[in-house]
Amino acid sequence: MEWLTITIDGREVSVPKGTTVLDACRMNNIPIPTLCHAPELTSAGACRLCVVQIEGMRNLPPSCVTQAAQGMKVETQNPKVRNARKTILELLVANHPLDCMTCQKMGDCSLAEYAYEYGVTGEIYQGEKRNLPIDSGNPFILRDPNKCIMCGKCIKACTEIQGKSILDFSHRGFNTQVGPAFNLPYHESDCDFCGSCVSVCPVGALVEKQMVGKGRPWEVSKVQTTCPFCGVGCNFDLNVKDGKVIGVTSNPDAPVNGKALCVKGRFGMDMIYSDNRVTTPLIRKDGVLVPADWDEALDLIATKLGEIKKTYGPNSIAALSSAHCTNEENYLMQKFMRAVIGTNNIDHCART
Amino acid sequence: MAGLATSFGSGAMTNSINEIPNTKVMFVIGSNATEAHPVIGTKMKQALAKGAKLIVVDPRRIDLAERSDVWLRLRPGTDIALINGIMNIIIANGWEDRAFIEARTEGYEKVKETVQKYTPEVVSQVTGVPVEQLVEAAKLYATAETAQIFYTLGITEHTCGTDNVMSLANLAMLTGNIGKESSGVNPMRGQNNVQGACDMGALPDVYPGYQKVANPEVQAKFEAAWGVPLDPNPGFMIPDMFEAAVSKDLRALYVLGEDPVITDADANHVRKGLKALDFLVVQEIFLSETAKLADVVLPGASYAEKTGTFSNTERRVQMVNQAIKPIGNAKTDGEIICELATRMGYPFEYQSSEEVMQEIAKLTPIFAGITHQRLGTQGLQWPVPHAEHPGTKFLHEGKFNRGLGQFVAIDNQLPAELPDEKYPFLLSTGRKLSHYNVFTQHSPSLENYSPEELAEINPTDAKRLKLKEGEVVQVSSRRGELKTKIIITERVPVGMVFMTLHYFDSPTNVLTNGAFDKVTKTYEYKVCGVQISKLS
Amino acid sequence: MAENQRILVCAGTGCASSGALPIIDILKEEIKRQGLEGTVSVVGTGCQGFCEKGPTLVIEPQHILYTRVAAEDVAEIVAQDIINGERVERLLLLDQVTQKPVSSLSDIRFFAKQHRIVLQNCGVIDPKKIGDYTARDGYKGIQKALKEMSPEEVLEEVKKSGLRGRGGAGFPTGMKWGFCRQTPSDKKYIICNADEGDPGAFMDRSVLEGDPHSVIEGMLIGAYAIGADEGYVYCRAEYPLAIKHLEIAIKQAQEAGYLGDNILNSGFNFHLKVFAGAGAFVCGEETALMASIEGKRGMPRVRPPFPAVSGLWGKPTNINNVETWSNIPHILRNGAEWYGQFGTEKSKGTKIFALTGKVNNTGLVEVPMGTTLREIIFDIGDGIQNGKAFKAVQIGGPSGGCLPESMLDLAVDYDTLTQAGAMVGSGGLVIMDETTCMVDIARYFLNFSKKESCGKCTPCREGTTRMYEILDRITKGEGKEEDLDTLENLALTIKETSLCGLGQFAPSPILATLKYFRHEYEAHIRDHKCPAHNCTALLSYTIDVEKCKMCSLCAKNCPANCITGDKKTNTPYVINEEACIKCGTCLEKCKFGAVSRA
Amino acid sequence: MSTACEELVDPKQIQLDEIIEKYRHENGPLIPILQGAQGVYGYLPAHVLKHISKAIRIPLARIYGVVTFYAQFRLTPVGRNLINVCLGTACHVRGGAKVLETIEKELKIKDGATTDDGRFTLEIVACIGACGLAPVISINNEVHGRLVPESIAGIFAKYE
Repeated sequence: MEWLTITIDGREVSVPKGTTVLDACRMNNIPIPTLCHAPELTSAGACRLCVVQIEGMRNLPPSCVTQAAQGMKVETQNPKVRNARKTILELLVANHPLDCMTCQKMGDCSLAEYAYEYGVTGEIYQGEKRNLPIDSGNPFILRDPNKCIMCGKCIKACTEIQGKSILDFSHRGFNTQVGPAFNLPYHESDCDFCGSCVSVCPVGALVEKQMVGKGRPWEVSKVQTTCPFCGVGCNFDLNVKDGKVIGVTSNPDAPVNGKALCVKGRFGMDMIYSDNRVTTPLIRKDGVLVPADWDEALDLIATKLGEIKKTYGPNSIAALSSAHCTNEENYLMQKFMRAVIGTNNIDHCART
Repeated sequence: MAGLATSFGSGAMTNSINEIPNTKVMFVIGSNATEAHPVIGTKMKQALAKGAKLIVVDPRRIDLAERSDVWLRLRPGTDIALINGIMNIIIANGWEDRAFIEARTEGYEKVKETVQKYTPEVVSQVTGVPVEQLVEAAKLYATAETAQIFYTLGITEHTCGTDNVMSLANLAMLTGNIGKESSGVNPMRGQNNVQGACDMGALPDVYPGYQKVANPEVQAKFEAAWGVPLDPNPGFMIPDMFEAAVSKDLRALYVLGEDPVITDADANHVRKGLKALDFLVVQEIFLSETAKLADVVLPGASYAEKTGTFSNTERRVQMVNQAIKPIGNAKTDGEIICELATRMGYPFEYQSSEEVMQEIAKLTPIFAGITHQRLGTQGLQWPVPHAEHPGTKFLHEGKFNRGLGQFVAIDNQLPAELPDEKYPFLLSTGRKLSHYNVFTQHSPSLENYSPEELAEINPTDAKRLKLKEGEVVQVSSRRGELKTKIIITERVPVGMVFMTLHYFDSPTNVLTNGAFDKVTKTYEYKVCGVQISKLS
Repeated sequence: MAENQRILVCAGTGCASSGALPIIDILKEEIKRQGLEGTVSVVGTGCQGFCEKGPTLVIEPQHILYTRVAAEDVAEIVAQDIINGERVERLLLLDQVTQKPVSSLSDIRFFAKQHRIVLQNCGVIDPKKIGDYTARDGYKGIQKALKEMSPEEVLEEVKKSGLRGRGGAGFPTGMKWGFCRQTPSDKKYIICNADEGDPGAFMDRSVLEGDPHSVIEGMLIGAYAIGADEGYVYCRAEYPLAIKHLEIAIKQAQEAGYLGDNILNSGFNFHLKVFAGAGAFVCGEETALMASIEGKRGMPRVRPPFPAVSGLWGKPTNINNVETWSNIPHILRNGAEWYGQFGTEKSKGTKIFALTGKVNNTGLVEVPMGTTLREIIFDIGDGIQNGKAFKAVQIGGPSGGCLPESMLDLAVDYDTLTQAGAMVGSGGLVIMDETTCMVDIARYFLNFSKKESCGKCTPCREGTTRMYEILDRITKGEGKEEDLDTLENLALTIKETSLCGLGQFAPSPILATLKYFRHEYEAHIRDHKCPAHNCTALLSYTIDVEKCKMCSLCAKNCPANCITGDKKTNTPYVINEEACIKCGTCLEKCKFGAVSRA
Repeated sequence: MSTACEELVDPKQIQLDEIIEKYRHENGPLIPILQGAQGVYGYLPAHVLKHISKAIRIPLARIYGVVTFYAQFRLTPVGRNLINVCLGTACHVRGGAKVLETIEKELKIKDGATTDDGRFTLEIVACIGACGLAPVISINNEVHGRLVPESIAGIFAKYE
């Protein structure tokens, strides 16, 4: 691999050829603000927040789409660069609701984070603001187009990750919008509710409806796990607050799926708290299933199976194991049947 | 899986999911991937975005058919004829990979002879697919740089399911599209851990890792490990169990996390079998239809409440990590089994699921190098023969697991039950995106989003029967009847009705046929005759 | 009576909209009626350039120009001039200086100082006939290239000529071709950018309408030099006549063997298509234009990769505009050295300007690079309308800047104008007089830029609207002292951080007017006055009761019906200020000076 | 699509399919097809866009994005008479804004709108290239030049 030497803020660093200036900075722990950039999507260079000054280059190039070149001298924090970023943030904030206190994204909003860092007031530019209806007609995704900053990541996610392309820009200039065709609400479009758009939105324009009001980012712990729906084996993070799962978010390191998920994986987790859960053992008494404690239930089973085995032989007992349970549990189940009961009468439903 | 095991020596997806986006040609047969395996569907769409060609074989105009280069709308149950026809065209045009056939396979001549009678014209007549489309598909697939076959239950859920699979294996070997990156034969497993349940020996004839119970060496190994004598005779498969229950050969059944009353074909027959038992234990997280029949119901824990591993369809063993405590008084299924074993006089004294995995690794060569720690966040694809092995991305490179690939000559066979005068519609079943089997109905948001069955029926049929969109109709077969709403759509051809298997209120499997494949004993969910009648 | 006369009637869009088309038919009929068909031919030509005086016609070979011709004039022209050889004096142009009519083109100052290379066929030939083009050495350039020169030699010749791109930034054409030629690829495209969106520029349209073959020939030569075999002309859909003439020309060129496979038995192939744009100024930007051909939203993308490396459908692509392409045949025919005699050291050749606004002679003018603004405005343009004072000239459209009186002696070339804070751009020259408000002009251009912003990058999408809003407030007298700093900071940020040229140059009108006309901004903000009496919110019209003769002329002409009064009841007329739209009609109409503006 | 529609043969639909067939195999067929479709229907109804989307397999959202990006395309029917008010630079400095203001008052509509009686649709355009006649408007492609506010009413009277 060919390596290049470039100077960032007076510091010489080496990066592999083909690295963007943004990646070169991030590899060296030099912070650069970005809104439209995402490593898993193609770069648009649209938000312009990542601009830097590069010796010999006209204007302020965006670092996310500028390739590092041998001997390049980059400045990432000089007053001119910081002022340009601040102005861009002021422009975005001027056309963005300031209801951060009640916004689901609070604490995880890139715009808020940078606005704070750059001392944006939100008062310099007073004028027209978008005023579009909020799209809340579906059970999964809450879409507030007024919070959209036109970074276009949701569009790319819908196209590049999901291959669905139900989202795109419409209109132009200040009137540009992001949404399904005819700006229909999600549920009237062909949306599959995979939620990839939500997973890349840097602001509160797209949020998981189920999680609204359920927890702030700093209160939530994330547990990576494997999806229980279908054989693809997607991984994601269960978001847990106070011992309760409040939602699912993408884990970009998921080996099979990256940030992609489907409607079931991302939004079907409320199944855990279904009213139909059995939460205590039940024993049939006088033809009716009634609650019992564990000892009673397990003793009853041990006794009954023991009797049947004794009377009719181990092959009079069978088990259906489960394609929903873990490998370890399936292992235990077959070991139970083979070693404890003494039969090979074990199968499971979906062995095709 | 038995089909692939016969042909290649190993019954699993030959390639990895992340090889899909780089495939040049995809041959998708009997698989509605964008709905049943949504994220695999997205990978296929990513491949299309990179210029891949797509051949779809399906009677329904599924989403992938809309995106395909060639869509072969075959009559249900004519898959073998179609594949033989494509092989006939490939051989006739000299598109076969002679070097591959020579070096890597056996039994080719027999297949060549068999497919001779499957001329394009004959096949077109049998399948209903125009000759030009057959030729186009054959050319695309045979001449591709890399090509993968994908199939699911549309291939296997037939009485000739195993033969269907072996036909596809023939096709792949004929063209050399196997044993390399982005080329192979890929059965996509339906349920999250169906691969793992098989891997772990939840099958009547094998121990974990497909080690035969009938093999004395294997038996000796497990007897030594477990310290008890073991039975070398294979046990009952599912359909046998219900038969045996009715005949009183089977007295007790322990059902773990399944709902056969809903999910098995010919539900009424299943119900009869369960009712005949002396003792039924169901361990489940919901009070399922099967649980309602049980003598004892044990509350298990959901995926969020336990630690362990799932094996996905590409053989990747991945961690399931506990996020919350079991709800209410529930326990993890592992814990319950251990307690029961202990109470029955064989103490299962595992401190954690990790310890169970250590035992699995010790006894199972394909899992030998797996520990929870190694799985980490990325998992490992078996075979993982030792602790340093990085896992296996695709199978059969350079050599098939069974040595030479086995061509098997196969003739077309008709489904066990076809529409007739009394039951004039062909019922086919499958999945839809918003649900997964029956238990997503317990998710309030998914249930709210997609609350009821919408049986698909062609506009021509709807017009003839004077049915309106959203109308509730009665669907009946020789085995049962149900009521369902309908949706009128060109997705299904004339004469077909399509239903999913997700809804308690329209339990499709009261209709389906309990006939099954002779090898795997998989039910023929995909084809049976039904009648549709207007209510009132 | 002279033998074999040709009557060239301008049928360009400008003259056509002032009624030229019926004149052609009537003229043909009249010639026929007079039995002159054998000796006099009537030709509908492309734009003759003198739009202000349209419809215009020229009688050749005498070079007689008639202006503002109406259908009723036809019989008289034929009888008096064609048959009797006498000029119809009332239709001749009146020289503003001598106040005498001038008959000959060469005596008309509008034409005298021009040097027409690109426009040499416009207004002279019938653009719908390939024969008219070949009769004037058309397709000699490509013949020479294919028969006598290697592609490298063609490229060298263009490099040597010093031709720079006429579309805006003035990038050396030969160098640009060279980049595309160097990129190895199985397929290359060339594109003619005819998406002339600059409001106030119409030279590209005129060339396409009046001399389409010159563009085709230029592209053929370029394709040969670059190694492309397919090309597009991306033309605004708003130019239906240009598209029509181009399509006719392409068909004729195909039939004549200049387009297609194995052109002139050379083995060289080139296919050309017209793509009608759908109305977006930003599609003048190369990458947006290509996105548009690909059927996408015309949103520019980041460069690099440059089109020469990865352009249309990912293939190396070279884009030049109409005027650039139509310079090429002349360079090939006459040689780089010949071309180099025109213009300045760093800006060779001629440039076409669209002269519009408050100038006497509006129209298309082609002058050697290096001609001063003063020559263009006061000699060719014949000075300011209605004897008003010159205030500024806006050069280069929404991306350019406004220059004041003090800059009039600047020689027009790429580098000088850029230094002065303007740009050659597409070549629009809009002349402004004392009644033009420079804040309003900046506001006008920002309104244009904000509407045409594609919306992709933040500074342009959000910033053009905010700049417009600030300017709008100032023109309404609601400006604040700090607005000028805010405006300047915003303008500089947008200039430095926008993705494409549209955004980068959108602030130019503000920066230039702030530089040269800051006092006008200050007058609006501090004194709530518009020095040019243009900004309606800062104006008020009143009728002086003393001077009002109650003639009712003001009320009758008021489009807002907001003036009332009555002679019968001796009620003097008054203006209802609430309803007044401040159009100034009453002021113009009042014969007694009773209406005043403040 | 309701079953009733199937049996009607819509001549516009046939023309649309011909246009699609003409361009579908070319690179970048979308914009020419949209231009052709608008030629047939006078505007681009939603069902036409859906039909095009299916026929050339371009996502509907992308088509909608393209349609709303370019000034030429319209999603609503146009009035009986289409007024284009030129606001090119030349027209602006010669009083185009005042002409526009007068028209807006006269018709009580803004840019892009159609009068309630469907008589006029008003559109602002940037330069129709008749700069010499500034300020100009065109009605149904007929150019009216050298305008002053008071001439508007008279011109409109000619169009029903």
